[in-house]
Amino acid sequence: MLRRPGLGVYLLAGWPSEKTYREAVAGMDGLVDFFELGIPSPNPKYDGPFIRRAHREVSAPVWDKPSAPTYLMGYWEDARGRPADLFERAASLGARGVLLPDLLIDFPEELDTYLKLTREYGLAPVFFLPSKFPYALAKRLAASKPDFIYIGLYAATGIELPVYVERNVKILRELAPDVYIVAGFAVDSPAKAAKLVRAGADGIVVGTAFMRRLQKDVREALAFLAEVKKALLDL
Amino acid sequence: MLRRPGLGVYLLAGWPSEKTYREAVAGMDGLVDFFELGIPSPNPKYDGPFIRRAHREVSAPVWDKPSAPTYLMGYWEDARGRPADLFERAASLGARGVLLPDLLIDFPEELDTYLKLTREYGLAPVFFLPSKFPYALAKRLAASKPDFIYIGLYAATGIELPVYVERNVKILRELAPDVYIVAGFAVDSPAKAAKLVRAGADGIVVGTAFMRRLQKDVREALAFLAEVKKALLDL
Amino acid sequence: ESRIGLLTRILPSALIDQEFSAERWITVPEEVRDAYRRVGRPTPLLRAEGLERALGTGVRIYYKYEGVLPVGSHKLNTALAQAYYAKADGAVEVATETGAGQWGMAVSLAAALFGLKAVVFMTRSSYNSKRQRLTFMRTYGATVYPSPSEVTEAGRRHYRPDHPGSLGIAISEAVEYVLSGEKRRYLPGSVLEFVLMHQTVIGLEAVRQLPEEPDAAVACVGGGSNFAGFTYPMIGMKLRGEGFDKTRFVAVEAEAAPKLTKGEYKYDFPDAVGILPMIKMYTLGHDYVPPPVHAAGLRYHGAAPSLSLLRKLGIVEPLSYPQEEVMKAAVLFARTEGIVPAPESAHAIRAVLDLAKKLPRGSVIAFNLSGHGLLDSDAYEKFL
Amino acid sequence: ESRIGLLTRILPSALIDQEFSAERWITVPEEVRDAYRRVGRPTPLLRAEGLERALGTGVRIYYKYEGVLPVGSHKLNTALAQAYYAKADGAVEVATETGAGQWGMAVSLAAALFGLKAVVFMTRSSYNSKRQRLTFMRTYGATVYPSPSEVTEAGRRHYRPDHPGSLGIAISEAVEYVLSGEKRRYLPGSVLEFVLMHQTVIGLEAVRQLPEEPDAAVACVGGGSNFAGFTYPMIGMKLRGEGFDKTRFVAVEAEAAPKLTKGEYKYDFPDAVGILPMIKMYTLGHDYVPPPVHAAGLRYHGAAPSLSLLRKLGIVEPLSYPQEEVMKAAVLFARTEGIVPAPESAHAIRAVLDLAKKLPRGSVIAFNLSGHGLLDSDAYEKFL
Repeated sequence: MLRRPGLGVYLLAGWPSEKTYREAVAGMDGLVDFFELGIPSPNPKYDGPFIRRAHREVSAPVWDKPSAPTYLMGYWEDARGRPADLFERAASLGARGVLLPDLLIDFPEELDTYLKLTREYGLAPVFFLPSKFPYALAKRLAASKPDFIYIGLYAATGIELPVYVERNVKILRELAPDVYIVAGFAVDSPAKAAKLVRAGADGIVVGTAFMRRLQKDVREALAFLAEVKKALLDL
Repeated sequence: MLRRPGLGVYLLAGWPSEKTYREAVAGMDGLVDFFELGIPSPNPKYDGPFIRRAHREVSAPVWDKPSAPTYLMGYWEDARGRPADLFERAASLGARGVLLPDLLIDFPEELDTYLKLTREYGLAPVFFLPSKFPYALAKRLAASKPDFIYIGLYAATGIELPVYVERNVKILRELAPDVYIVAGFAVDSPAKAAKLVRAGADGIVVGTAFMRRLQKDVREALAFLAEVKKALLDL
Repeated sequence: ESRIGLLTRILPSALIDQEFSAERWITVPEEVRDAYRRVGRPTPLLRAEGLERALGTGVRIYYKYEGVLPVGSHKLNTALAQAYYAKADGAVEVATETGAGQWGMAVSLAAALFGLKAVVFMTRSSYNSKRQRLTFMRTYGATVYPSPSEVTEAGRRHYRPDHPGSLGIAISEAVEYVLSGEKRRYLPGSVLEFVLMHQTVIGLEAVRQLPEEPDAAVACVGGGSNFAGFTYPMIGMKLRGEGFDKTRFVAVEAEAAPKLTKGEYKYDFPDAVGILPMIKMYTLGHDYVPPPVHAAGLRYHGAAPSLSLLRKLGIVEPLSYPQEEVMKAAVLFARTEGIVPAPESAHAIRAVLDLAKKLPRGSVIAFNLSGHGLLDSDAYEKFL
Repeated sequence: ESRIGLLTRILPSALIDQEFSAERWITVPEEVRDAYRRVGRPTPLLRAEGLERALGTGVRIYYKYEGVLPVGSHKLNTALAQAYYAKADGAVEVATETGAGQWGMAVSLAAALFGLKAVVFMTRSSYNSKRQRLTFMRTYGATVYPSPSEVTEAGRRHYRPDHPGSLGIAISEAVEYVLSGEKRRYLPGSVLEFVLMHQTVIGLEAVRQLPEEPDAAVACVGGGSNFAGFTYPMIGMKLRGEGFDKTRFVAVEAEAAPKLTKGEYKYDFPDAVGILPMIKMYTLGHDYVPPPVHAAGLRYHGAAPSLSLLRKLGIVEPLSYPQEEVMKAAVLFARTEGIVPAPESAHAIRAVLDLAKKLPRGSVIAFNLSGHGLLDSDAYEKFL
């Protein structure tokens, strides 16, 4: 089980450089409760401009898995031809599951395939829902006892919109009372992280805000994570 | 009081000729119950084509009054400049009243003048109403205890239209239960005369149908009146 | 043949009976009630909250809105009744004339709904310039001829390709068309009393819908049918002592055709060429031509006989306004109430603005919005 | 700046929240409800008795009629909501783009009713040919620029007096206009989810008004807002097991823009030039141009994301018809029901005719008549 409240971090495998990436992973040991390990994609469609650019900057991914629970994150669209490869990589890396943000939005008919592959490779199911989702789907996902359901708070990573996100988290909480809920997209401050947990999230994921700092200075990035972690522990 | 049911005839003073007119008047003695004696008019606006032409054909009116009750009939419009002259003529002829078909339609504001002149010259009021009339007006006229109210069944004399005239007579009957009601315009058969009396009229007036015959032959015209009279007496 | 006699050969017979009926109430046939229901009757009675706020005079304003009818105006009320009676006479075809096309559109739809063929003679100038209503008449299945046409004697007498036509010629053509075939009837859109009577469905509904009796009831006057339709039921109640005792009745006409305010009360022809019987009315003369710049409707030279009499007796008060002021009122109404009014109906609105300023706070005005102006963009384009 | 980020600077903020809200029910603000009431909501649900008789298939047909709204179509439902939220953001001006003018007219009226100024960029070819809607936008007080115009950078880039314009350029102009001044908001008329949600007022009313649950619920699809507005409340009930379990949902598009029947399910731009964020939808490509002879509306290249998903999942069945057949159905409807339908709405009618023939006697069909065609006489004139 993931820690409650939990701090999650989105990493893009091998970014911004092999060296910095390895430093960061090492520095987060004991600080970060779980990881989403992004697979560089030619079309990271749910990402904002910053992470989009990052995807293009990765020349050689580094598949170092942190010690904390880790989930591979990619797009079903990219894996579509041979989805088993993705699950196999996750299993071989020791990841706990594969998160596919476009699965239920663009390929809802592939849910059963996903569950089957997950079972076959001994992984745990994890799901991504956008902020607006069918209630029946949320209940169905909850029933499959996933490690977590990730709710994307906005339309794309790193871009805050005037949306009352706590309300959406609360609604998902009511529909999936026993599921670990992760909230992410544009979580850029300790205060915001705390607000989301108060609204019902079990964990939050920091992506763009962490990567912006990481690009400048590993220590600054780790310090930011520590602040967020403190805010969560203080709750 | 006028006889019930009563046969009335419309005469145009001196038409079609002095001689025929005099013969007709003499022949109607004892047959006809009351007369409307028409004054030739330059604009006999409520008359159909036949009587219109007759008005133009009278060169010298003949003012022989029949022995039965007689009412002078003219247009207020023609008398407008000096209305008293008309009433004076009626009085001097021994007529019982003056019938002005356009009074209440075109000059409703002159009703009081009419009543005043009628009183001054010792005449009885008589009124003309079209087939569509204000109920309040009918009641007001009835209250002035006229010799009769004449209901014009159609839009003009001598022209039958697809109108349910008995209904209109019945309505006037209900509004003026004690008043002698005369029905006229296009009464062209004994059967029609009887129908109108059955609907509630006390008397009917024959005009165009009589004059058409009179123009050809006095005896035919009188025979027609006798038939109408018989139909009324048989009721 | 007399003009009156002619009527019996061209009009549905029940309409002639209605014209001369002494009945206070004439029952609407079940089939006509059904047609009314299907086209959207009862029409709504609305409160002009936006206009009231814009005026800020503390006067409450209500309006009956006939524009929800599919042809966009009240004309359909009598067209449906007339088409029904034509069918009852065994007719399979109805004919009429039209200028700008409102009446032609109403007849075309009424004929379609009762399974009759409609033939419309449209003045050629309108035929060329008012393409929208022409198109919709055809959409409803009507045959539309530009008048003067080549299909009648009367048309051929005047026919030239560039003849603008006139309502008089178009009436002659429609009448001739009806007389020259079997099972045809002529449907008149103008001042006959039965036309006014059919329109009283407006006022009868309004009397039930109005939450309070108005201090003034207002409608515009072309020939009088929309005014009569809205107010006669109230005027009747007032004269019979059954209500509306404090209500004034205001008839609003175009300054371009000011028969009630400046006309003469006399016998005149209802049509421009003297085919139909003369009637006693306020008139500017049957050959009256409104100023050519006038685009806001209500161009007719006379007012219906009963309306003329009511005005003569002082029961109805006439007002007239120039086109410019009327269109200004129309625009204010569109912006505050949302409905683009027909320029004709906007005459009533203009009078309402005046009354709302003159009447004490707490007064109530009701008016008839006889149609919308979505097919009258030309009048608005000229004005804006 | 990202396309999504741009939205926060141009759209009323409440609308962005609605776009991403997980709430099943979003309350209509009192002021919007009030505006709905004033413009004539609830709109009527009618039984198509005349059409039923003409078909003689023993199928009962009901339709919800949005044409009674003053602008003649359903577009006003979201325009009023959007204008309200713009005002709530402190805006004093709203801007948008329009092609044929339906959306421009709706925004112009909505702005007038909420006391806002409206600025509309209208494609120059429509500006020159669709004078009626242009005139009515101005009647409502809007400032209308032919696009490309000289008032924005984007316009000046393309400006030539004879440039026909495009919706893409017009959108760029409206967005630039909003960004270049204070207290301005951009109001989108197309496929965004909040637009669809605002339109559900149609279906929510229909659910209450329908005397029986239909075997098929039908509406046409341009971007999807009228279809969604009519059917989503029923689809929601069906998916939640609250009713409408036997109802099929039929989305009818023009064969000239057959995204649901022949398009691809993919990410594409909702606008022709790629200013707005991409969305996942059935699309013909954002640069798709329908055949030039096509005059019957529904020219949009894509279908709203939620509608696309429902179609993908088989909950919504798509159909498409060619213009000629659609206009034939429109004329039949006008002649039997009296209402001249908007050519767009006539697509739904066309599908209803097919369904009425295929379904067993006693079946029930309900469809949305999203507007009248009184401002579309050109489409009828071409067809007749």
